[in-house]
Amino acid sequence: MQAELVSNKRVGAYHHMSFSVGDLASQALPGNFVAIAVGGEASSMILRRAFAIYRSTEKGPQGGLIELIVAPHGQGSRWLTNLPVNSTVDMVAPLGTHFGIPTEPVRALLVGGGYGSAPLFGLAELLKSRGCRVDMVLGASTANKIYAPLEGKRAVSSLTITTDDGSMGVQGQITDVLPEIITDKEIEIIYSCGPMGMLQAITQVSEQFGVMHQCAVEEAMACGIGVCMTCVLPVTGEDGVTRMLRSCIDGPVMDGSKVIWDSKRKIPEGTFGA
Amino acid sequence: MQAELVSNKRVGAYHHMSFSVGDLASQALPGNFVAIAVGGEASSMILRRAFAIYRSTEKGPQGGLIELIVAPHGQGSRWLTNLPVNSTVDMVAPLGTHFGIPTEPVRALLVGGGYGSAPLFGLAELLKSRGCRVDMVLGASTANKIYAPLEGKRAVSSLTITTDDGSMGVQGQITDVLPEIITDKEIEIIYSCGPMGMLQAITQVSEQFGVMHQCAVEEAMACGIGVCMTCVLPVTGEDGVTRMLRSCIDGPVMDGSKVIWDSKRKIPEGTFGA
Amino acid sequence: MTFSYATTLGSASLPNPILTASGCAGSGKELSQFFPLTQLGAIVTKSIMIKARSGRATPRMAETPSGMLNSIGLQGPGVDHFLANDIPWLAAQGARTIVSIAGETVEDYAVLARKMRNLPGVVGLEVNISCPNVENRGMVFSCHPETARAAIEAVRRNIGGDLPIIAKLSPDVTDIVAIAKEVAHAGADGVALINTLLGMVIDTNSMAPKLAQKTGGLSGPAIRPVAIRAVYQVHAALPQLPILGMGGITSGRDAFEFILAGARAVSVGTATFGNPTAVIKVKDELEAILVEKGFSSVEQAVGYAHREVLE
Amino acid sequence: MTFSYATTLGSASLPNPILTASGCAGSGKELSQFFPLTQLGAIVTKSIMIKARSGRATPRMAETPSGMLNSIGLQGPGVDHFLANDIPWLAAQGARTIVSIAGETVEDYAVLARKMRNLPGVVGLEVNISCPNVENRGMVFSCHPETARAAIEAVRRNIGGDLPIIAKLSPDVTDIVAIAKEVAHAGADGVALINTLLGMVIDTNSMAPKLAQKTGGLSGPAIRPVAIRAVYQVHAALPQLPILGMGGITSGRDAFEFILAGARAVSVGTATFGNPTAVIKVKDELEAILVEKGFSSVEQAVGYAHREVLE
Ligand SMILES: Cc1cc2nc3c(=O)[nH]c(=O)nc-3n(C[C@H](O)[C@H](O)[C@H](O)COP(=O)(O)OP(=O)(O)OC[C@H]3O[C@@H](n4cnc5c(N)ncnc54)[C@H](O)[C@@H]3O)c2cc1C
Ligand SMILES: Cc1cc2nc3c(=O)[nH]c(=O)nc-3n(C[C@H](O)[C@H](O)[C@H](O)COP(=O)(O)OP(=O)(O)OC[C@H]3O[C@@H](n4cnc5c(N)ncnc54)[C@H](O)[C@@H]3O)c2cc1C
Ligand SMILES: Cc1cc2nc3c(=O)[nH]c(=O)nc-3n(C[C@H](O)[C@H](O)[C@H](O)COP(=O)(O)O)c2cc1C
Ligand SMILES: Cc1cc2nc3c(=O)[nH]c(=O)nc-3n(C[C@H](O)[C@H](O)[C@H](O)COP(=O)(O)O)c2cc1C
Ligand code: FES
Ligand code: FES
Repeated sequence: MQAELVSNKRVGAYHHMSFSVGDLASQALPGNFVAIAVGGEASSMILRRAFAIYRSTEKGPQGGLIELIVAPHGQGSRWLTNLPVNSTVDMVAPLGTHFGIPTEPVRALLVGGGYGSAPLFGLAELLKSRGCRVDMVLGASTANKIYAPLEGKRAVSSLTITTDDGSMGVQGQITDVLPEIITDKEIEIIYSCGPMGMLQAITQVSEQFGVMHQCAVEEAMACGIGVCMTCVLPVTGEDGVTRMLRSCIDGPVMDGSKVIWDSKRKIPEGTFGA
Repeated sequence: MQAELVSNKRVGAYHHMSFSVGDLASQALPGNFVAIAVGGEASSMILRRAFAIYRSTEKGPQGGLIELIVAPHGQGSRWLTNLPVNSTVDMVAPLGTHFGIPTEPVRALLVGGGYGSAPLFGLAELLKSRGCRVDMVLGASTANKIYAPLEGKRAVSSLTITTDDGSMGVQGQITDVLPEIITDKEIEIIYSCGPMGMLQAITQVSEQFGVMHQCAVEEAMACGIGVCMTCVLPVTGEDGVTRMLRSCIDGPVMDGSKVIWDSKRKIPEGTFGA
Repeated sequence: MTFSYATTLGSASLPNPILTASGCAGSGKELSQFFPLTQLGAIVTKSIMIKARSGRATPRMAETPSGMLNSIGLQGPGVDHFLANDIPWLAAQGARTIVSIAGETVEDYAVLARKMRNLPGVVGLEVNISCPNVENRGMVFSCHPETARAAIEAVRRNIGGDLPIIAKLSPDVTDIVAIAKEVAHAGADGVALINTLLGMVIDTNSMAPKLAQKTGGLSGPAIRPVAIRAVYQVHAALPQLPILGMGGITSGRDAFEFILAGARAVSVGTATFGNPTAVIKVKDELEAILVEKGFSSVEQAVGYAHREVLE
Repeated sequence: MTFSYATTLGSASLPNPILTASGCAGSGKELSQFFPLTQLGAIVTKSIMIKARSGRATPRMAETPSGMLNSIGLQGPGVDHFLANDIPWLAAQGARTIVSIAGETVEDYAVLARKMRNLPGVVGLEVNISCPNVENRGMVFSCHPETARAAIEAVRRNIGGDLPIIAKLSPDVTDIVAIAKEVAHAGADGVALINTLLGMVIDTNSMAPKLAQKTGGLSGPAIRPVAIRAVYQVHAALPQLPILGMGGITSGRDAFEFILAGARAVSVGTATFGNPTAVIKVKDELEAILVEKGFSSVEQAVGYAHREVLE
């Protein structure tokens, strides 16, 4: 689909980018992602780049919108963030699994690292509209990598921020503040998005405190639609068997307790077919 | 050098594109070309595209300008002609040999095919400023491929146009009208630029009438600076030996009578080293 | 003028010459959400092995200029699961299926071939011999004439019926024509050219190979000139041998290049990752080009670039 | 910390590891208009043959995705002209020169080697054995162990003195490590990896091969993963053998990838066509990267990607 870039604003270390996507916006749920072709017509970059959906709005002055938070990191994301307004991009959306919404109101904690906060604000609103209490913890290396816009925070009861360098909020890592918040707020479920190391650490905390943990993982993806098998990670199924699952269609949202973390550069013993 | 695109106008089948190049404009002579990197930062097109300089202006409201006439032909030229004003391109200029200007006033005929007319207007002005009489013949397949702007024609005494389909001027090929013009106007030298087949045909006519012929050839070029040896064509030197010369630095302007035409896909017998 | 888009690969008749590439379309389920599989000349499945395989550790992928490296390591649930689940599903879709098989020993190929007899909807067998031979220091079967031959002979002896056997060759050899001759002699009805080139990317941040397995297979437009050369050379040497061409096809123009070089059909692989409907785009564009160029059939255009060109 | 940008290739000491690639910088004259040749680790000349050669017919070039094909066919005026004109000129510039030589017979290599003795400014010899052997059905010397060996032995026996011999290998082989071992055994002091890959482009307008000679050599970023793999494999097998790495280098990052894989120096080829000062850009960028990564010398970084990586 051709999507028109209708706004592109720098926010700290990131770009907040809105695309006009028509009816498609109505199909997007928190946790879904989009895949964008980068570099233009004669690009040497043949693979799409994936971005979590920050917000999707069904209607507005420009029709349906999908908004993203993009970090200008490498060649592809730099090309994207440099696009002038009114450019069109080739976007496949929405892709992947979404965060599961409990049928009963629960006390939820949303934890985001860096641009991983992006999908959590839409999730917060959805949870709140279902009567959940929502607290949030965001962490990053430094202040300008904390993405937490005012309007996004409407739905959360509390927001705790940690930075490695102490330039904003508590100095330290997300996991330093989690135990206290889980206990104080009597958290029942954690939703998270961010670097894999962070998700692994949150899984440990969640298991320690016996709370559920849904996390959106980020593995390098070639196709985004389940055909290439590049984006896999070992996940233990209902049957107790660990399989290499595709994070693009069996994820990105997964049950943190089922993921075998620390599996980079090795296949965990006992994995099906290993 | 980074050159800013200051204007980009469609003219018939072509785009007239002006680039702000500063002092460099003063070094460009009619016949020289520029080489432009195409496709942007992450381009899969690794080679520059060559374009004859249509006009170079030393000063003006935007400083020195180099103007080109670009046919949107393939991927690279389409990228270029689609650029919005104020974009910058990476340009190497000026390159190659230029048309030789006689020390005495002569009666010159300028012959251009398609966008090959581009370098001839600047040449016409220069010749006229040296007291030469300048006539011009332009040919193309159809009317919108004739590039002949009003302001460019100031310097010429007569302009004859031919098109294959008769949609403008005389129906036919340039060579159909050349003999008459050469005779009538008592032409002493022909300057030409256009497709190789046309240059070859003009060479035949010029030899028949015993007039000199300087032509700007167009061979596929990889480097444009003389190091790759892709752009060669067989040319007979003063010593009577035919060598494969580089059209990028020993050309593009060459003595038509010295070029061994019809050498595509074969090395002419007797060529040095064959 | 009537135009026929049909083609053949050995005894397989296909309504058009556009196929998926093995490993780039799973077993069809995911792509069927984007278009009906009947639109394809055939679907070529990912390579099936005897036993379930977890594949290689991650990272399995690195993007490269106009290409990518992969080291999936043939992840899959094994042939029996495939026969029980995927084949009936594909048949129910009405898809024409070419099953790709891969082994670690000559005996593996024999066993797999026997399992491929009389399957519904299966119109051909692609034999991926660009796999490491565990009985011979992990040397790739298709990199040596003897092992290439042994694998194809094992399939030929065990397949029965007239299912065409297409041997898929690796370009990482000194003389691909010699390998093609060998497999044709061993009973292959055609060759698939080319599999990926062995490559490597080093991550300059971690200063270590990007892929967990260090090396991977290079695919995408970057390798197209190598693929075209291989197809042209093999067609020149063995003009009767059907060729399934592949390597960096993203457009009808690219597919046409392969047909002109001598391919009777083509597979679209990596392009699907950038565009899920790439194979349909290629199909539509190629048809338009063939018609525009005045060919009345695919057949007419196969190997057309080999004619003597008068200048 | 002091940083040393110097490197060695056998007995040749170079102030920095950035060289031109043979055939991509002529004999230096054209590039010297853009920067002083003394800035380079060394200039590698286009391959010199005994006699004058017109090279191949045009078209000689086709652009490909992130790469290009060339079939120049070693155009040049022959070794005597080169020795009389280019060598004195290069010496006058103060350039360090590595002469690339190419032959059609084993005897050619012997004759050329003898002519390379005691030349001013010449610090090494690159032996381009990716050339067709006219005595053996045009088979490329470096594609077969025996002919690769014969060519290098001929040079070794005739060169005299301690000018390092660097054998330049073709990637179009089943086992590049085997060829590298062979030439090392035959007396090469190092290997240059890689020459171009054999490729072809068919012009879909004329429906004929784009190049007059049909096939050509593929170079540029497209082939970098293949080159990195070759360098890594050869360095793993022969850690002491100096490697001059090349293939698609356009930036300091790319050059660093080759150094990490095991190259002691690198050549910049095709990138010069897109940017006449590419080699200086690569030089400046690589130095900055090495310093930033905390290496105190090039030597330290050579083959660094081979260390055991602790996860
Ligand atoms: C599900 C999902 C959601 C995501 N959501 C977001 C989001 O919301 N916001 C966001 O900013 N990003 C997001 N990303 C990351 C995004 O898709 C890109 O990976 C990121 O923008 C970097 O791409 P690039 O082209 O800029 O970098 P590139 O430099 O092109 O990198 C592309 C890949 O190549 C690797 N690479 C880079 N340089 C080298 C090298 N020298 N050698 C070897 N490998 C190299 C990188 O590690 C990266 O994986 C998400 C990714 C996934 C999978
Ligand atoms: C000295 C000189 C002066 C020039 N002056 C001008 C000028 O003033 N104006 C102008 O418009 N152009 C000029 N050109 C031509 C220009 O440089 C480009 O060649 C032209 O714009 C086409 O480039 P492209 O990228 O658009 O086409 P591309 O499609 O990228 O073509 C690039 C090359 O690849 C070839 N090619 C294209 N498609 C295929 C295919 N399917 N298979 C194989 N090969 C293919 C083409 O033949 C061409 O040579 C000049 C060229 C030279 C050498
Ligand atoms: C992710 C990926 C997985 C692949 N898996 C297989 C496979 O299982 N069997 C096989 O024969 N080829 C496999 N290939 C090779 C492709 O089928 C094809 O030969 C190659 O990628 C060149 O075509 P392309 O450039 O269009 O992708 C795979 C390629 C990729 C990129
Ligand atoms: C136009 C051209 C001419 C070349 N000529 C030679 C040559 O004469 N001798 C040689 O050994 N290699 C030659 N090569 C190969 C290069 O030296 C180099 O090995 C190869 O191009 C890969 O490096 P690159 O991708 O940086 O160009 C040539 C390459 C090109 C593109
Ligand atoms: S990205 Fe291709 S299977 Fe997930
Ligand atoms: S274009 Fe390279 S020598 Fe002329």
